[in-house]
Amino acid sequence: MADTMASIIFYILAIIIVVAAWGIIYCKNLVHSALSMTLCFIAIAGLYALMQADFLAAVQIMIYAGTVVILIALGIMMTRRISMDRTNMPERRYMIWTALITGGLFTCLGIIFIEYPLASVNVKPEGNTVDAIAQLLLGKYMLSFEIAAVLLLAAMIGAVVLAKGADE
Amino acid sequence: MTDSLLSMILLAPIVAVVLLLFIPPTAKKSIKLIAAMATGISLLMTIYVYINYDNNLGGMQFMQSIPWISDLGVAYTVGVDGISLPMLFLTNIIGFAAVFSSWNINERPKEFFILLLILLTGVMGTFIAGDLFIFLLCYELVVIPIYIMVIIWGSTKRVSKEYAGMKLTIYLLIGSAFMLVGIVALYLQAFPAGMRTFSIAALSQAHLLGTLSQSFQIIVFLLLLIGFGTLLSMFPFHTWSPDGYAGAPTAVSMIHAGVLKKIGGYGLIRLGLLVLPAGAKFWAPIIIVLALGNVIYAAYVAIVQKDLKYVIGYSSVSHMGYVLLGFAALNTISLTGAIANMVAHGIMSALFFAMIGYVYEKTHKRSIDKLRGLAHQMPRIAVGFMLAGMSSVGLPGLIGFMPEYTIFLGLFKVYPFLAIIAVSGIVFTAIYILRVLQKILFGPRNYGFDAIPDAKGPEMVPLFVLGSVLILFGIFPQLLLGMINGTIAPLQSFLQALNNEPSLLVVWGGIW
Amino acid sequence: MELFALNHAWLIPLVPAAAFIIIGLFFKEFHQLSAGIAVLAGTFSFIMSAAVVMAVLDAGISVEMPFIQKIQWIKIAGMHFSMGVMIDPLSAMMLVVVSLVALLVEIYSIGYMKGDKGYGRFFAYISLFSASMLGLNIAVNFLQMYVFWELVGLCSYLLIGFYYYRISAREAAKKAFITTRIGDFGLLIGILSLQMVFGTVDFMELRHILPVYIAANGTGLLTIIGILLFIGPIGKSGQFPLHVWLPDAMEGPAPVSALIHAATMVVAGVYLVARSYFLFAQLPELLHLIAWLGAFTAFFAASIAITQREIKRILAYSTISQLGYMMMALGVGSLTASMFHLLTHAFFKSLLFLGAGAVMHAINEEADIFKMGGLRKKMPLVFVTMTIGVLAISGLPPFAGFFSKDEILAAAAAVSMPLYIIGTITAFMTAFYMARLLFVVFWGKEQHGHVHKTSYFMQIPLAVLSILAAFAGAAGYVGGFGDWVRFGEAMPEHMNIGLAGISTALSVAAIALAWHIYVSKKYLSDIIAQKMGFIYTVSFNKYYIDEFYAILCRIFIDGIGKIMYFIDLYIIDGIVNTMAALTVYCSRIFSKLQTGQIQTYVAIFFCGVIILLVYTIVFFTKINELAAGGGF
Amino acid sequence: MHVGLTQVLILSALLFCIGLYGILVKRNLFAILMCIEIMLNAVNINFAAFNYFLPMPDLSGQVMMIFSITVAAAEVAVGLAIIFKIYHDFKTVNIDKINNMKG
Repeated sequence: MADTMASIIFYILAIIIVVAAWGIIYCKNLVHSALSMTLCFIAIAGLYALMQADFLAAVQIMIYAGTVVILIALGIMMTRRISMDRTNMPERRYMIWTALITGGLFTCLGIIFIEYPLASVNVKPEGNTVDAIAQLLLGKYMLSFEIAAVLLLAAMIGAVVLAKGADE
Repeated sequence: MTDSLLSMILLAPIVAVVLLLFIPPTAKKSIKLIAAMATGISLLMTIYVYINYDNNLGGMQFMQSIPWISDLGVAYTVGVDGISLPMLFLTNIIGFAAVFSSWNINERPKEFFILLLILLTGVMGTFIAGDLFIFLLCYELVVIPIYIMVIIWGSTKRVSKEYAGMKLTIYLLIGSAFMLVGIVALYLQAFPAGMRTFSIAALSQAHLLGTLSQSFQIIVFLLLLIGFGTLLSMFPFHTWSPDGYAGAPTAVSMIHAGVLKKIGGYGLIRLGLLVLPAGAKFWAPIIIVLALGNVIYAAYVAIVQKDLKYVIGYSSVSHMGYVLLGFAALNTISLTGAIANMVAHGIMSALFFAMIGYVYEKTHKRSIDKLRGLAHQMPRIAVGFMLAGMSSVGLPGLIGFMPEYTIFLGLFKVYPFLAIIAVSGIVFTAIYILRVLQKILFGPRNYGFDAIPDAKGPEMVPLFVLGSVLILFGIFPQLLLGMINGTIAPLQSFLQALNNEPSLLVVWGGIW
Repeated sequence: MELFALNHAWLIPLVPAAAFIIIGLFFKEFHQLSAGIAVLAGTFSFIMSAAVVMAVLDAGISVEMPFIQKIQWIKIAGMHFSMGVMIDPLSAMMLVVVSLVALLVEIYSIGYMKGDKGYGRFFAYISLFSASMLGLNIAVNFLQMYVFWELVGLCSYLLIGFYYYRISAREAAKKAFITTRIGDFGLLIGILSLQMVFGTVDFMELRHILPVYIAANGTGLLTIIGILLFIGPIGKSGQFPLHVWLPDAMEGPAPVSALIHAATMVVAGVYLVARSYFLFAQLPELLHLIAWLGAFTAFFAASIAITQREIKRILAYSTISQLGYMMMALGVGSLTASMFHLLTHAFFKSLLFLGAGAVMHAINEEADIFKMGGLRKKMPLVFVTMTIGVLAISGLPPFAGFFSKDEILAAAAAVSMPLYIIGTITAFMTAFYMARLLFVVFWGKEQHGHVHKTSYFMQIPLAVLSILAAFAGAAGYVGGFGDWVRFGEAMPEHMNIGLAGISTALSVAAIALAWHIYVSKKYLSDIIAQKMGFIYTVSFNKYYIDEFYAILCRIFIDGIGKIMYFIDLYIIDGIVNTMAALTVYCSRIFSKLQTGQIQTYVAIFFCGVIILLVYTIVFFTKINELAAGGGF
Repeated sequence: MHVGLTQVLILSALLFCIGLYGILVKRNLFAILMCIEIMLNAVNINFAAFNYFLPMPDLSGQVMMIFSITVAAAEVAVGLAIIFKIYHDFKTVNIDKINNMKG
């Protein structure tokens, strides 16, 4: 990300991400929030692409921007509200405290990141990452990969059972 | 064969538990038969071990040791000596009797007998463990089944069974927490890292190496004293015992009063005295005073009780005082007496609770004022009561006499005046035991009980088994005392060396 | 034959014990069979005992040179005890007395207990009692004695409470056990002290060690041990102040009263002192105490007996009084007199009890002597035997009591005049109340039309005992009892004619007085009672000692017990329950933190994260500074 | 301005804090679920950034992202199912009304 172009793209993406994320919270309508989240996720995918994670960018768009958002939207629909207005109101009571906590957290993190910068060295060759990831997934991380598969299966069954109700 | 004999004794109830899991809960008869057979097999093997134990040789015999967690120095070690073998025998005989005394349990019998067998395994394991880790493991195995059994099969009288079960469990767990701290400290202190071991035999040598300083022994012994003292219902940590027994079902009362309490005394001797001799010596005066509290105070309280189980509950507190006295006198005679008294009290209190269980089961009454003239309708139960009662009073010819005499003699050598107070306990014991016996057994016929049958069939087994042991060891006390003494007598020089250690009294005197 | 008897003397207690086990386990329901077994065992014991006596006489076994046989009972480091057989004239005499009276009582009971539901049980208990008592007699050491001492106590408890369906019987049994238990407490401590001081409780060993010990250490500690040991006999032999159980013990069947509470068990205390006389003889202060306590008990019990109305109660107090005599004899140093009186007393007192039992049996268990009356004609044999008994106890020549009582009084007179005077007054009172009993029961108005016939089983023992009561004294006197049963030097057999004359005259006077009051009614007893007023009431109510003890008991047993229980419930348990409640209360407070809102938890969690972060920042800065400053 | 690891990390921290803020102030379970996703993504950005900027011979960081995304997907599925169940039982998705665990 040494060149200026990349820097500009990064800042643009960053602004989109932050604004979209803020939109999720700010929107009073839950559907708007979901749309805003899609935007956010796509922007993040862009960020990944910028950081030489092109496969992940694709995954991000497919899974997050596609599946997850659709799932959530579906969920919102299935709770069968007539109007989606004012479904997503923030609780004013907690705002100050929450702002304090999050602000504090951000400040701390910021201090740490700025005060103790890590060396930024890119040694990886540019190009297709899919091969390398496949090598890793089916080699070094074989077991984790299988366990993830089992986890997904369990989640699927769990979701079905939970949503359907075990006794029905 | 002889190596794994103890493991087989331990395993027999476990195998029965596994078998029971596959038996439908409705097959009540088979469940009870399997439990009876398992305990019977254990008992027979224990008797074999008891007969074949060489008193002259003494020490640990029938040892078996398999390394388990070698990094921590844990090994599955079992073995018996003259201290643990009588306790093992006691456990098995009471376990066998307890199964038969629960013969009429019809509410969830499967669960009941499974828990009972687990409980017995735990207790047995505690007594024969040659490894502190196994000891703790088995001890913790014991507490939980008891809680469940009290809650489900208990009875509510003065206090609810939930309260009783909770009190009992919490007391024992708090006690074991202290104990655990002490044991871990001991483990860490006794040997340098890399050589650490849980082997009790090795730990018993640690004080000779000088790794256990005197102050360390004093502190750790105090922790153990609180732990084991609570278990032994040492005054003032005794109130769980009457309430617990009152709430518990018969079999649990029998095992608890008969054997479980004895883990306290056993632990004090095995870990307290043999591992931490200086600590034992230091705290001995305090133990004596508290033990006198047990003997006299609990006897007084027993005198005014209205519920049969409470009388016997307090009576067991009182008798445990004798055990503590025998322990704290710290000489071979008194120690022999203390261990023998644990056996004696185990047998008689188990018999007592079995009889009370029958009476309660048949009449649904436990209040002394409401029971009267049981000898008319239930002569056999009356015989059981008389045997247990007279043994409790310390009548020669029954098991209770010689251990008490031995304790008194040992105590007399050290603290003659306190011994006199302790001996006065025999009068109080006579008062409360006779008061109960004459009120419930004798007196005019109570026609309301005419339809109630006497004990018969399997119900007679506890009476017969426990009663015959009561008389056998009463007439031939050498059978018991000889075995214990075979292990205790070699400690003579060990105990004599203790005379140089300071006791609390000396330190106290120094302060003033 | 002699050797056989001695070598097999251990069978004497063992055979009745076996009878107990056999009857108790198998034949309790077979009445005749159980009685047969018991009598058979009793006969065996008696024959063996008699053979032992013969052997002792023949083999010249003396008090100094007893025959001893023992086996190890317990042996552990620092402590060992034996059980065994010790035959010397003392124990041989006791053996024969006990086995003879036991046998006669068993025969008597065949008739007396007829029709009772607990027939088998009765004979089982009696057999157990004989076994224990005989075992006590041949004890070789204090522990063996204590063991059997307790066992006879158990039998006494069981037999007093034999009619367990009667509340009075069960209370009496309890009282007997507990009261004697208080005595046993002292005895046990005494034995423990002996064991501690000398390392042994064996009679023969102690006998050899003692003189050496006394020479070295004096008698101070020994006196205390002696007092402790003596507490046992106080309880067992019904000495003041632990005598209260004995009159109540009459709740048991009459044969039991005769055997246990007159002839044998209650003299165990006397026997114990006699057995360990080698110890007591060294302690003059203690002997003095024993003598005075015995004399006081004798007088005190006699003064109660005068006013009692129940026949067995009178006899019970008389027993206490006679036991006091025996103690007094021991106290004044005459073991022979004491043992002699023990022998004769066993015969005439069991005779009196059995007779009383026969009387009560005949008239539907009526106990009040003033409701009997005029039984002379209806029960001639009982009347004759009772008369012999009364004359014997009153000390009229030539009956047994005369000789033994005279020896005691002579011995007392030799030591202390006041003791002699008390003894003589007691003898006078004894003669009076026994005559009163005899006259009231057998003379006067007939109050019972129908009288049950006394069975032969009951008559034979009465006859045998009356012969013994009549002649045992003279026989013993002539036969050299004093040579035989003695401590130290043999007692020369000479009669102090003066003393004998005085006591005989007093006895005759007492009987005459009783005749005037109760038969010819010259002085009416009621009027005398009224005139005596206070004294009569006090005596009739047994000096209110029972009531006093009841109050003591209520205060020191029940009262303290209640206080202790209160402490247990509300202080010890109170603390525990308070702690538990406190825990629950705290958990209530802390559970308020659980709002059920995940957001709250998250917020708190992140507060923690921030704190950690801040800490890390500060700490890392410090580390960096240190690193920069070359701190590492 | 030169973009380095620090900038990306700050971006991810900001995203994370926004997500946290959302979780804390929102009452709607769906919104909360979304915010959780945002936070997960912030973490994923970190993975990607570390993998990109730090001297690392292979793509382990990206593999971790794959696992993270897998878990996130599973979490969304189960979470949605739970929300349905809650909606079914409580007839609301307002988290304030669902406080049965309140002590």
